[in-house]
Amino acid sequence: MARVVVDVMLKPEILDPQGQAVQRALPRLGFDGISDVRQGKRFELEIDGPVDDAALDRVRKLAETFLANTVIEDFTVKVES
Amino acid sequence: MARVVVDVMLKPEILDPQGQAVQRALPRLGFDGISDVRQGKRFELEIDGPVDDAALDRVRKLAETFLANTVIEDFTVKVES
Amino acid sequence: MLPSSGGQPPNPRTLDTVKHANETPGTEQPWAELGLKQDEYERIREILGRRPTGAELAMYSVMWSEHCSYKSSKVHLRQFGEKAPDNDALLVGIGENAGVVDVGQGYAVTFKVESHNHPSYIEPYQGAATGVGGIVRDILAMGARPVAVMDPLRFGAADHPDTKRVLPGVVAGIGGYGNCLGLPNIGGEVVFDPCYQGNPLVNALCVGVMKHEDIHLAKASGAGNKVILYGARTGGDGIGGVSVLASETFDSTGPSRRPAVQVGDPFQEKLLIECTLEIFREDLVTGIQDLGGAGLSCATSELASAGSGGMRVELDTVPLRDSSLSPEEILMSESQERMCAIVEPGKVDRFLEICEKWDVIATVIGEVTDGDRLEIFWHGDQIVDVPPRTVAHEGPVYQRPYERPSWQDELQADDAGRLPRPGTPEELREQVLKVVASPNQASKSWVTDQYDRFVQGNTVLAQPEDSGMVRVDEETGLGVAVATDGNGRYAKLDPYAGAQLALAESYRNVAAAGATPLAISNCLNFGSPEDPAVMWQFAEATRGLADGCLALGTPVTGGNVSLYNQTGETAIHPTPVVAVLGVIDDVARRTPIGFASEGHLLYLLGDTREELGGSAWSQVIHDHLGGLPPRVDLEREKLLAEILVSASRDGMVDAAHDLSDGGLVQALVESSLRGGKGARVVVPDGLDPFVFLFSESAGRAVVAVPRSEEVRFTDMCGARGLPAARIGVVDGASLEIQGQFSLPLSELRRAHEETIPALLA
Amino acid sequence: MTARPSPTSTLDGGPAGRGNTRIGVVTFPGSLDDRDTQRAIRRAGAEPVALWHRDKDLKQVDAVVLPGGFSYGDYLRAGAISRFSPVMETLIDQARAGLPVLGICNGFQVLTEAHLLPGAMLGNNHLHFICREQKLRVENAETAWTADYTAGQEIHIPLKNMDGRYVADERTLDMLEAEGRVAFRYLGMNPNGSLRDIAGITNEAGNVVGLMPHPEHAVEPGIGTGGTDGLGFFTSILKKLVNL
Ligand SMILES: Nc1ncnc2c1ncn2[C@@H]1O[C@H](COP(=O)(O)OP(=O)(O)O)[C@@H](O)[C@H]1O
Ligand SMILES: [Mg+2]
Repeated sequence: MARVVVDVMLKPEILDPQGQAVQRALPRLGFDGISDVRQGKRFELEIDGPVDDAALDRVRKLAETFLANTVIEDFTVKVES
Repeated sequence: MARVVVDVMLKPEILDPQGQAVQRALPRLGFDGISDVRQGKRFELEIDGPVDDAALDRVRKLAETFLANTVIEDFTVKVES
Repeated sequence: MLPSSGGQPPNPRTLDTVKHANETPGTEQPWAELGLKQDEYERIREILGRRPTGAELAMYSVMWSEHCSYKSSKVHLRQFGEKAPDNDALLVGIGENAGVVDVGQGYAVTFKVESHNHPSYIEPYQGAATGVGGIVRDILAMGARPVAVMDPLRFGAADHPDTKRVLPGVVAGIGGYGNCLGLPNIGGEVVFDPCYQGNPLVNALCVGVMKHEDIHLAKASGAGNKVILYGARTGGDGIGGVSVLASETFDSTGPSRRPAVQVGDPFQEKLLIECTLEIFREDLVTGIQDLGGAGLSCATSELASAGSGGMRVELDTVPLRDSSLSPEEILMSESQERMCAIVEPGKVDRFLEICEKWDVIATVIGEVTDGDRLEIFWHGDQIVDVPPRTVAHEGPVYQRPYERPSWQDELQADDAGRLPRPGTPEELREQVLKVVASPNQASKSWVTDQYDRFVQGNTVLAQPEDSGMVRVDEETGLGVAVATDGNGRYAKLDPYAGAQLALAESYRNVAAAGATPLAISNCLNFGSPEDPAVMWQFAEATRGLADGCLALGTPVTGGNVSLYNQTGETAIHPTPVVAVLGVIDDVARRTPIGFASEGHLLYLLGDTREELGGSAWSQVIHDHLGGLPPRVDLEREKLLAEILVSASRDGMVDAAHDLSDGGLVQALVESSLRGGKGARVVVPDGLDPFVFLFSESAGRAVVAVPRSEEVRFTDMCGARGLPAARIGVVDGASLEIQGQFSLPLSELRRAHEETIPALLA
Repeated sequence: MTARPSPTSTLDGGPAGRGNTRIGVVTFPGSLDDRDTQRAIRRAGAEPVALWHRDKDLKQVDAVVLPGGFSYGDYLRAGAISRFSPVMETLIDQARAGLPVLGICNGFQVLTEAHLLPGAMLGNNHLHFICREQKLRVENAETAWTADYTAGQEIHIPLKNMDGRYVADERTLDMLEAEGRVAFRYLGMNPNGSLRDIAGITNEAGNVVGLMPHPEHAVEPGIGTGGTDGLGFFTSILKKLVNL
């Protein structure tokens, strides 16, 4: 069994209220030197069987049609070592 | 400027209904072979200045006190290449 | 003040200044891509006496889009003004962000319903969420504190797989945004019909309350006054989104054609509300406008157009989220959660201070001038120089051809009265169960439980009551009630009558709760205006609504038109949604729908005829749509409403429920389940039990009358000429139709409440 | 009582109530039920005092309520950002020293994030916002905020939240049970997947109490769910403070 990770982030041009809220709170917490924060989702999928190209293609398809809404979000798929 | 990523996931013993909902939807979408799904958060922080040990320590502190609630969540910090 | 980041310094080679436009009259311009027609482009050139600059072209194109200019609907909407009933209650009429109604005791109420149909199909959550955000800012801009929202919704077939994607997203979006703003959701609709498959209707309504003296208008006056943009930074999302998206037939095929949808930030909007209310309280603005469709193009041109002078704007001072935006993009961006205010110079500091208190970014971006032009500059270079009225209020007006469709006669001839009816009491019982369990008639609590209906602590009635009601004054108990209704099936059979039936039902719902109907708002959802058949439906519906409002004495205070709701050649059912606002002197006197007191007598008010065209029964049992909708009698509706309001005021009724889709049996089931008490009902002599239970004759309600009030109540109905038939008594734990069947409430509850969760689980 | 819904009337606390017991209500950016809570306090006969998140000053109030809402949009986690506001710095110290504090809904979430109460709040297990009339059992009628109830009493008050699932590790849960610190339990149905049906808890001293349902929305007949089962929270604290 292997783990594939899908990261879903809002597209750069789309407002990210969550990331902004975190960023605005940083100075109050005494953290400076962080110029931007964006918050997204991380999905950890446990895959039965080999993680070959076909399997990754299927995960990519899943990300595109279901995990992310590509109107507003980008995603990346990677195998976790 | 460099990017540091903080991944925050629910501890394994905590129920993750979001991940479960994704998993339950998979057969309907025609995806099988995925035995478990967990959903967490991904924070992308843009750091001014060098990402040295000191900077990473500060991010770790931020994650521990703020980005994650360690009563229920685990986190990892990594520099993105 | 918070820092404002201007855009990029000008690139002299690409910046299309007014000067440059004058020098290069022959430059090719992308007017067609921006949705303008050849003659519209020519007219812009004529107005300006030269070719428009890129920024001017951007402004005209969004402001002259169907969504912003109402170019196809304007000629019909005029009737709402021309046929307006005399009504002292109307303080601000059509044309402002929302109409304002006097509700007494120094209070004024503003309300409006708007559509966010197209974005909600592409991105259900954000599309619906930003729909709520937009209507709330309209209400806020009038000077009011928003106090409640409602959401009339329509989706494709309940069991269609795409409904499973769209509905939960829309509902979560409306809840996610409205709940986060602290606005109770007090009502709405959930309707399923295959005609909405590729075109769900997401309409959103907001109600606001203010004192008369707090009314604010969207106009810029007083040369030297400052123009302040405040709220969220401007980003590249939703450029031309709503306006362009909602202005042509939507083609859902290619992902490449998907235009950007905005992401809403309800937290920012909540801050904007509190900040703006504090600014009103200190009387710091002379004019104010929200930013919605067409963004800054709309706000600046409308403010300037409605005001007395001109306006000068330094566009590079606009705080941006993305510093690479071009001036055209800044003008067209539909970034959410922004407002624009006109402020006297002496009040600017205090204004900015209040914004700072609420962590709201505020920037002086320009000032009112004594000229008559809207002038916009980019790092010192002039890029816009236009007469603002030509952008905002004098857009194109079309007399679109319309024609009664050829199939209308055939549709109306296909009478639902000819459909096979239940032959035995057993069959009747089965059909009752089937109808109350059908998606359209089933309980919507799966949806409405996702909305906060208690926040603000003034909610008197909310779903599943006939109308939503909120208290306005804690001391006197003054309150307002709102209901929204629409029935696309009726409107398809006869758009004129359909619009009046929507009006009548909403009016009746408000009265059933004990409130006196005062005024209306509406959202007209139709297909493409370029189709003469659709245009005929639109013309008929507006005529019906205007005539109906005149007859009922309830003026139209405002509303919204959503056209191009169609997939390919197929338009949705014509769907006029009508919201009626009513007032009640003391909310303690409100009438709920639930049968709660054993022994109270049930009276059916109004006349029951055999009217099954467009009915829930014909849809559920026979999947049929044909014939004529129920007959409209607005004088009767008025009388019924008066009786319902008097009965509530004088404590003669304990419960009241209007009759609409599903007929009497639907009302009996809902009232029994709501109050937890059954009913024993007798079919009046001479009435067919099936017709008695399922006919959808308008102008009816069922009421529960305490025995002690029976004589007083029937005397009142008799004296005023309203038919009132005693049909039974509140009793037991079943719904029993004597001589026909008996249905335990537990069985009815299962049938009524399990449908929607099962479909969406 | 002032009546107009104009925003001024209650945000400054309004005119003094009958008693001179002063109960603070904190407004964070995104607080929603602050004005309703002030109304409930007034109905109980005490004087509500508006507290602002940016002020460390608690204005010498006798008790504090952290109201419901979506402070900071609940964007990171419910209550996570508010917990670091200036007002909380003072509040955390004073609560540890015995100041009565009630956290309702978002306020409860803030109290767990601030570690004034153990455990954490997570998204409802069904993933939806839920708004309903909820039946609760008052398990502990000895806290500062529940003395007007009797142990075992069943009450109905509105529940409305997105992140209402109470979780803590088994050891903490066992400790809470053993020490009688489960103050309220859901009855009828568990609306969000909270462990052991926990609707609210108290700290060891009984001065800090948090719960998800909304007592401030059940204080007037005919409004909201129509009942007045929630008023006891506010009369409890009033009595306690008057009898000190
Ligand atoms: N989307 C919705 N949002 C809020 N309330 C809704 C929604 N849909 C239906 N409701 C409420 O459910 C109840 C029943 O709806 P409906 O049967 O359409 O009412 P009616 O036929 O009396 O107009 C009403 O109180 C209505 O306001
Ligand atoms: Mg009704």
